[in-house]
Amino acid sequence: MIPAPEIDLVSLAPVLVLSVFTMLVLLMDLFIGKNKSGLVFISLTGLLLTAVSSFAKTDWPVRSFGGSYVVDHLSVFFTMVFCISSALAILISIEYNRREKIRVGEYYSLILFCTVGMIILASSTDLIMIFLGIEIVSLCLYVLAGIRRGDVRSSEAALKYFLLGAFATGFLLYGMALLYGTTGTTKLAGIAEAISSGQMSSQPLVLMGMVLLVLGFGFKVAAVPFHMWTPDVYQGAPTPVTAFMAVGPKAAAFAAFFRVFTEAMPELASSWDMILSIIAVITMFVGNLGAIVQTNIKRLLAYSSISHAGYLLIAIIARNSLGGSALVFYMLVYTFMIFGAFGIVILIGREGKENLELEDYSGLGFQSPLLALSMSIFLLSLGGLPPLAGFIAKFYIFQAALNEGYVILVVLAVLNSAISFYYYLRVIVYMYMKEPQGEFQITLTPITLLVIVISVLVTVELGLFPGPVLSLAQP
Amino acid sequence: MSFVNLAFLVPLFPLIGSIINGFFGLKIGKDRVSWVACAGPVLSFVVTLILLVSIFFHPEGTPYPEQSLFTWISAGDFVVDFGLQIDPLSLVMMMVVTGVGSIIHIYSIGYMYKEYSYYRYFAYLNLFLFSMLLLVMGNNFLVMFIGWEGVGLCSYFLIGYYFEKKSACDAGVKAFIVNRIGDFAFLLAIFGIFKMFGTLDFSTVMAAAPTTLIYDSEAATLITLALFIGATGKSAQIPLYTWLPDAMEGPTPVSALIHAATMVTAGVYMVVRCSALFNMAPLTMMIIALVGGGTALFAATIGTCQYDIKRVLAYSTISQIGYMFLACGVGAYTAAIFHLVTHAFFKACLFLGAGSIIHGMNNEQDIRKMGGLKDHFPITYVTFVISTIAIAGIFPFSGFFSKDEILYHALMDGNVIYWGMGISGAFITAFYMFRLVFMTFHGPSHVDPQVHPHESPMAMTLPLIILAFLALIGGLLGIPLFHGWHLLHNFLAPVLAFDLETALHASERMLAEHGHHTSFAEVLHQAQRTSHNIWLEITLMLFSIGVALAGIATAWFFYIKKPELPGKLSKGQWGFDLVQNKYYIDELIDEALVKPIVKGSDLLWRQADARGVDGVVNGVAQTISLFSKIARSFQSGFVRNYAMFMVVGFIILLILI
Amino acid sequence: MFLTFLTFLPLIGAIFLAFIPKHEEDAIKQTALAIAVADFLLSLQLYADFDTTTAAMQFTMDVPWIEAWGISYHVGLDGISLLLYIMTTMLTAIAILASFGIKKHIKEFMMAMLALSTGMLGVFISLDFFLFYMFWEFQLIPMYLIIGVWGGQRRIYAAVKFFLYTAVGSLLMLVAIIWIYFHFHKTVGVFTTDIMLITQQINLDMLQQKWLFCAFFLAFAIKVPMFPFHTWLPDAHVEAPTAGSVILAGVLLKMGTYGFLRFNLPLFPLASVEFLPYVCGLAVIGIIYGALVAMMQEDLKKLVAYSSVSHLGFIVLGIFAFNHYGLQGALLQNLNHGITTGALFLLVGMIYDRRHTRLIAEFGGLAKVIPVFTVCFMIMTLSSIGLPGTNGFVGEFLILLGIFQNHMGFAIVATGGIIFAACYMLWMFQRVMFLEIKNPENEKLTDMTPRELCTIIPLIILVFWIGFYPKPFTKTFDASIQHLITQVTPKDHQGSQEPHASANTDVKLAQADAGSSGSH
Amino acid sequence: MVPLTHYLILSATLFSIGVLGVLVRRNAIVVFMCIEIMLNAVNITLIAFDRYLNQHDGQIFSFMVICVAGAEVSVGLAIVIALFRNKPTVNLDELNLMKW
Repeated sequence: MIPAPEIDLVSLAPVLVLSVFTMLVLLMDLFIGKNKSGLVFISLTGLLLTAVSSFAKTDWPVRSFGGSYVVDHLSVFFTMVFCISSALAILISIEYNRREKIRVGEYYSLILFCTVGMIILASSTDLIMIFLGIEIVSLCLYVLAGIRRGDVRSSEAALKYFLLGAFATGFLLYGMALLYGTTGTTKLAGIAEAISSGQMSSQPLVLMGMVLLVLGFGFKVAAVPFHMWTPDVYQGAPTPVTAFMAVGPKAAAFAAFFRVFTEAMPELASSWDMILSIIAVITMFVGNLGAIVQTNIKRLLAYSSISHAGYLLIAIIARNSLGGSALVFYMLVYTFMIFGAFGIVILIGREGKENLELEDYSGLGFQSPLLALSMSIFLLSLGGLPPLAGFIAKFYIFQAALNEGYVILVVLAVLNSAISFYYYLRVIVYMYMKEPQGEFQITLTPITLLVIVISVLVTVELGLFPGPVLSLAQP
Repeated sequence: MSFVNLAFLVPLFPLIGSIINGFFGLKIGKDRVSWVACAGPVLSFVVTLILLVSIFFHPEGTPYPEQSLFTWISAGDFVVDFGLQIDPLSLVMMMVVTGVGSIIHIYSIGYMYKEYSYYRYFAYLNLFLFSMLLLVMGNNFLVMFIGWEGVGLCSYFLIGYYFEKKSACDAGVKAFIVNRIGDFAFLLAIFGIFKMFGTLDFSTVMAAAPTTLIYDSEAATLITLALFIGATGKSAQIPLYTWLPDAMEGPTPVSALIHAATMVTAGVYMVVRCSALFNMAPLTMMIIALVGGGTALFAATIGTCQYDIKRVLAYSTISQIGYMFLACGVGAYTAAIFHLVTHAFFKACLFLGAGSIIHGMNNEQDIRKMGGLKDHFPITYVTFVISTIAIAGIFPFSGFFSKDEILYHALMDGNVIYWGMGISGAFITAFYMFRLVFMTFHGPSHVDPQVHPHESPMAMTLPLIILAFLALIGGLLGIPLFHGWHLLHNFLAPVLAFDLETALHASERMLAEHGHHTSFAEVLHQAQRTSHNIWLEITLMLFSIGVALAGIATAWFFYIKKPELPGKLSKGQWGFDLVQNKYYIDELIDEALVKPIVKGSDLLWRQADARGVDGVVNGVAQTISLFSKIARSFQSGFVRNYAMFMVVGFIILLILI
Repeated sequence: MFLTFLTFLPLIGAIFLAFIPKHEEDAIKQTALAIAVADFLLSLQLYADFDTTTAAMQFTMDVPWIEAWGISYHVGLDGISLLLYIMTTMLTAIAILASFGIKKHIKEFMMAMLALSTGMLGVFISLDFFLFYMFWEFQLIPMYLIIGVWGGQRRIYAAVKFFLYTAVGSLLMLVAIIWIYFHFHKTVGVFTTDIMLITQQINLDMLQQKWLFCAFFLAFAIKVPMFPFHTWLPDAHVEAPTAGSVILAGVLLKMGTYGFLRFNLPLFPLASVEFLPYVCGLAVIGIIYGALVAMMQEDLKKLVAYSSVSHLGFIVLGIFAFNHYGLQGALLQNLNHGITTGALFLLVGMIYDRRHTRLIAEFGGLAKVIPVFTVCFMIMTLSSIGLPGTNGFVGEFLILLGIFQNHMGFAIVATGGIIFAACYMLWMFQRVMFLEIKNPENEKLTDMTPRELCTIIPLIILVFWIGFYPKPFTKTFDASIQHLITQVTPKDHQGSQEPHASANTDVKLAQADAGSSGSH
Repeated sequence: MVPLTHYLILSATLFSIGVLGVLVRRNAIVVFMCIEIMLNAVNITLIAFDRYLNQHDGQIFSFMVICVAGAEVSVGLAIVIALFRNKPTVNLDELNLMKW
C-alpha cells in the first residue's frame, strides 16, 4: 500500500507555469499563420513568469513530494540561468529561422519543453525524477537538432545525437537501477544515508552503478571519452540550437551531476573524485587540443565547450558550497559568452552562405570594428582573460578547488587555459591580422544585435563588478 | 685657500670649447673654430699656473685643498662627490696636460687646416683635454674613472677620425676594447677598495691604507694588481700594448698629444697616485717592475725593425712608459713622474716633428722613402735631433736625468736584473732612434720625385721649437746629484710620503688579532739599508752615457757608414722576421682569442639560441599541435566508433575503481 | 583619486578617440598625443608631491571592490614604482609621437597605445593581488594587437608567442596568488588580496616559500626576460613597430623586475636568499650570453633586443644583491634601460622608415650623410655601454658594486660583460655609421626631422642628467629600498648581509634627504 | 524460488547483448532495437530488485522507463525518416559528413 505523498504545487510553480505556456504556444501555433512572432512573445512572457514564479518559495531549502523535489539555492539560481538561456536562444533564433526558412511553430515549444525538463532536472532529488528530466531534455534536443529537415547535416546530427543519447541513457538507467537495488531507495538522501550507514547489499554494485552514472552524466555534459557526439552535433545543428545545447541542457546536466554526486554519495567521494579528476583533466586536454586544429567556427566552439566541461567538473570535484556556487556562476557567465559568440556567428552568415569557416572572418576587425571587438571580448572571456567575466568564473572554480587542496588539478587547468588562448587568439588573428577575402555583406538584424549587446554588457560588467552576483551565488 | 675655487675652471674651459665647436663648428667657420679651440687649453694653462703659484703658499703639513662641486652618486652609505683635488702631483700633470696640450692645439691648426671636418677634430681634442684633466684632478677613484674612460673614448674618436678608412675604424675599436679590458680590472679594483675602505676618496684611502691593509696580504696584492692591469691597458704595457701601434692611424698631433704625452701616461699617474696602496703589496711591485722593464726592452727591440716613422715612435713610447713603470716598481715614484714629464716634452716634439715631415711630404710615412731631408726641413731637423738626443739620454738633455735616475733606483732599490733590462733598453733606444734620424734626414734621398718636401708653416714649427727647448732644459727639474736640488722630488714629497714602519707595525698588529704572528723586521731593515750613494750614481751615469753613445755609434755604422749592411745581415734571418712582424703577437691574439670568441658566439646564436632554447619553446608548440592532430583523428564521424569509445572508457573506469 | 585619474586618463582618451571619424587622421594623432602628453605632465605633479622620507605608500586609494572575496581597489605609489610610473607616461607620449608615420589603421593604433598605457600604469600602482593580476593580463591584449597588426613579416608568430609565453607564466602566478589567498585565510583568518596587508602578516615556512617563489619567479623571469626564457623577446622586438618596441623595452620588461621587487623579495625572503645563487647565476649567464649573441646579429633590432637581455641581467643581479647599492642601481638601471634602449629603438626605427631594412650589412658610412642622427645614435650607444658620464654607468656601477660586496664571483663575471657590451655596440656602430658608403641608396638619406628630434632630445637630456646628477632620481628610492632590505634580510644575519650599509645608512639617508630637500 | 542473482545475471547478459549489438550492427533501425534491448534489460533489473526488496519504487521506475522508451521510439523513427528523405540510406557507416 503506497503512502500518498504530500503535494506541494507551489514549489512546483515554475514547472507548472512554463508547461502551461508551452501548451499555449503549441495551441496558438495551429491558429496563427506563417508569422511566428506571436509565439515568440508568448514564450518570452512564459519564461519571464517562470523566472518570477521560481521565487514562490523563499525559505530555502524546501523539500516536497516525499523529498524527491527541492527548491533550494542551487535550483532557483539554475532556473534563472535556464530561463535566460532559453530566452536568449529564442531571441537569436527569430531572424535565423526567418533566414534559414525554419517555419515550424514547434520550434519554440520544444525549447520551452526542454526548459521544463531542465528545471526538473535541476531541482529534483530523486533518481526517477532525474531520469525523467534528462529524458525530457534529450528528446526535445533530438528533435531540435534535426529541425532543419531539408538539411542532411542537420538530420545526421540528429540521428547521431539520438542514437548515442539513447545508448547513454541505457547506461544511466542501469546505473540508477543498481543504485536503487543496492540501497533500496531512489531518493538521493536515502541513498546517502544507506551508504553512510553501510547497509547497502553490495559495495561493488554501488561502485558499478556510480561508474554507470558517471558515464550517463558524462555523456550529457560532454566529458571525455563520452564527448564524441559533441562536435558533430554542434556543427550539424542549427546555430541557435547549438548555442542553446551548449548552455542550457549542459547546465542542467551539471546541476543533476552535482546533486547526485554530492548529495547521494558523499561517502564514496574518495573513489569518485579520483575518476572525475582523471576525466576532467582528459576532457580539458582533449577539448583544447581538438580545438586548436579546427577551421570551422562552430566546431571550434564545440571543442571549447568540451574543455569548459572539464573546468566545470573541477567544481564538482571540489564538492563544497564554493563548488556549487562556482558552478552556478560559471554557467551564468558561460551562457552570455556563448550566446554572444554564436549571435555573431549568426550575423556573419547570410542567406545561402553561412560563413562558418575561419577564413570568412578575415579582416572583420577593420570592416566592422564593433562586431569584431565584441567577438574578441567573448572569445577572450571564454579563455579567461581579466578583466572579463570568464576570468572571474575560472578564478572562482580554481578557488573552490584550491580550497580543497587540489593544486595539481588547478595547475593543469591553468595550463589548459593557456593552451586554449591559442585557438581563441587564432580567431582574433583572422579578424585583425589577415587581409579580408572579399566584401562583407553583414545585415545587422536588430534582435540578434540586441542579444549580442546584452551579452557584451554582461560579460564586461560581471568581469569588472561581479560583487553583487557573486553574493547571490553564494548560499 | 681661495684660488682653489678656480680649479673647476681648468676642465671647464676645454669642455666649453668642445661644446661650442661640436654644435656650431660648421656655422662659425674655421678661424673662429681655431680660436675657440685654442682658447680652452690656454686659459686652463693660465689657471693652472695660478694654482701652481698658490700651492707654494700652501702651509706645510695641512691637507691639500679639494673642491667638491656636488654630490654625484649616493646610495646608502656610498656617497661620491664630484670633487677636484689640487696637490703637487695633480698640478704637475695639469701643467703637462694643459701646457703640451696648448702647444699641440696650436700645432694642429696648421696641420689639420685642410680637413673638411676641422671643427669635429677640435671638438674631440678639447673633449679629450676635459677628460684628461678630470682624470688627473679627480679627488676620488670614480671621478678619475670618468676621465679614465673619457680619454679612452676620445682616443677612439680621434684614432677613427678618418672614419672612411677601415683600418682607422678597426684601430679605434681595438683601442677602445683593449682599454675596456683594463677598465674592467680597474672597476674591480674600485669595488675592492670600497669593500676594504668604505670610501673612494683618494685622501681618505691613502691615509687609511697603511693601517687598513695588511702588508703583503692577498687583498692588498689583488687590489693593486687589478689597478695595475688597468694601468697596463691605458698605458700600453705588456700584455695590453697592441692597440698603441695601430692607434697611429689617427692624425699625427693626436698621436703626439694622446698616444705620447698625456693619455698613455695616465696609468703611471694612477699608480703613483695610489702609491700608498702599492707600497703595501711588494709582490705587485715586483710584477710591475718586471712588466715595466720587460716592456721597455721588448718594445725597443720591435722598434729597431719598423719602417713606418710613426710606428717607430709608438714603440719607443711603449718602451719609455715601460721605464716609468720600472721606476714605480722599485718605488721611485718621483723618478717615474720625472721621466713622464721629460718624455712628454721630447716625445711630443718627436711626434710633431714626424708630423711636420709627413705633412711636408704629403702623408708619406715610410722612412725607406725618405733620407737626406735635413736640408728641406731645417727647423724640424734640429728640433728632432735635440729630442732624439734627449731620449737617447745624453748629458745634459732632459732624458738623461730622468732615465738615469730610474736606472739608479732600479739598481739600488731593485736589483741588478731590473737595471740590466733598463740599461740594455737604453742601448737599443739610442740605436733605433738614431737609425730613425739617419734614415730620415741623412744619407742619400729616396724621396719619390713627385713629392716636393717643404718645411711646415709657422704654426707648426713654433711648437716644435718650444718643445725642443723644453726637452733640452727639462732636466733642470731634477738635478739628481744633490738631494736639495731635486725640485720635483721636494715638490712631490708630501704626496708620496709613506711611513713604512708604522704600516708594518699596524699589519703585525692586525695579523696578531687574527692569530698569526709574523714579523716584518727584515723587510723594514731591507728598506732602510738603501741610502743615497752619490759616487755610485755618478759612475752609473757615465756608464749609461757610454752605452747610449755606443748605441748611436752602432746606428751610425749601420746606416751612414755601411747602409747596405742591414739588408745583408737581416736577409733570411728568422729572428729578424720575427721582430719585424712584432713577434706575431697580433696574429696570435687574433687566432687564440678573437676568432674563437666570434666563432663561439656565432655557434651560440645559431645553435644554442635558435635551435636550442628557442627550439624547446617551438618544440612544445609542435608537440601540442601533434597531440591535437591525434585528438581530432579519433573523431572519425562513425556513430559506432563513438559508441565504442564510450564503452571502452566505461570499462577503463571500471578497472580503475 | 588623482592617481586613479592619471591611470585611466589614457583609456578614457582611447574611448574618446573611437568617436573621431576614421579619415580625420591629423585630429586623431593630435588628440592622442595631447592626451599622452597631458598625462605625462600631470604625472610630474606626483613627483613634486612625493615624500621621499617615508617608505609608506603614497597617493593611496582604497575602496572595496568585490567584498564577497575581500578584494578591494587599492592603489598607491612608493619609491619603487614612482619613477617607473612617470617613465611610462613619458615613453607613451614619445612612442605616440614617434608613430605618427603609421600608415594603416592609425586610429586603432592610437587607441591601442593609449589602452596599453593604462594597463601598464595600472600594474605599477595596484596594491591588490587581484587588481595587479587584472592589469598584468590586460596590457597583453593591446600589445598583442600592436605587434600582430602593425608588425612586420612574421608578426603573427611573434605576437602569439609573446602572448602565450607571458600568459603561461602569469597563470601559474595566478595559482600561487589564490593559494596565498587561502593560506592567509587559514593562518590569519581574513579573506583578502591586499598586497600590503599580506606582505606584513603572512608567515610561510621554507617549503611553501620555495614553491610560491618559483611560481612568481617564472612569471616575472619570462617578462624580464631572464636567460632561458628570453626567446620571445627578439621575435617580438623585431616584428613590433617602432613604438611597440619602445614600450616593450621601456616598460613591459620593467614589470618583471618590478615584480621581483614588489613580490618575490618581500613575500618570500627565505626562498629569495635560498635561490639567490641560481637566480644570480641565470642573470650572469644572461649578461654574457646576451652580449655574445648580440655581437653576431645582422639585424639592428635583434641586436638591441639581445643587448636588452644582457642589460636586464644586470638589473636582476642588482636586485638580488640585497643591499642598498645593488637595489638602488637596479632601480636606476630600470629607468636607464628604458631611456637608452627606448631611444635606440626609436633611432633604428627612423632609419628603417627611410631604408625599409634593418640589416647592418645594408648600411655603412651614414655618418657622412646624416651627422645629427649619427650624434644621437652615438650618445645612446655610449650610454648603452655604460660610459661614465652617461646614465648607464651610474646604474651598472652601483649594481656591480652591490653584488661585489656579497658575491665577488658573480660580480667579476658580470663586470666582464661590460667588455662585450663595448664590443658589440661599437662594432655595430662602426659597420653602420663609419667606413665609406657602399650602398648608393644610403647617399640620399635625409637627416632627422624636427618631429624625430623631439622624440630623441628629451631622452638625450635624461641620459646626461642621470649621468652627472642622478640625485633627483635616486633620492626617491632610498626610503623604500631601506624598507625592502629590512624585509628581505632575516633579522639574525642582517649585519653579515651588508658590511657597511646596515651600520650608518640611516645617518647617510638623513643627510641625503636634508640635501635633497634643499636642492628640490 | 529463484534467487536475485539469476535475474541480475540475466539482465546483465541482455544488457551486454544490447551493447554489443549497438557496436556491431550497421543498420540504424537495428542499432535502435539493440538500445531497446538494453532498456528492457534495465527494466528486468528494476523489477527484480523491486520484488526482492518488496517495495514499489522499482515498478514505478520501470513504468517510467517503458513510457520514455515509447517516446524515444517515436522520435527516433521520425528522425530516421527525416534523414531518409535527404539521403536514402539507413546505413550508419554512410553517415559521416561531419568528422574531425
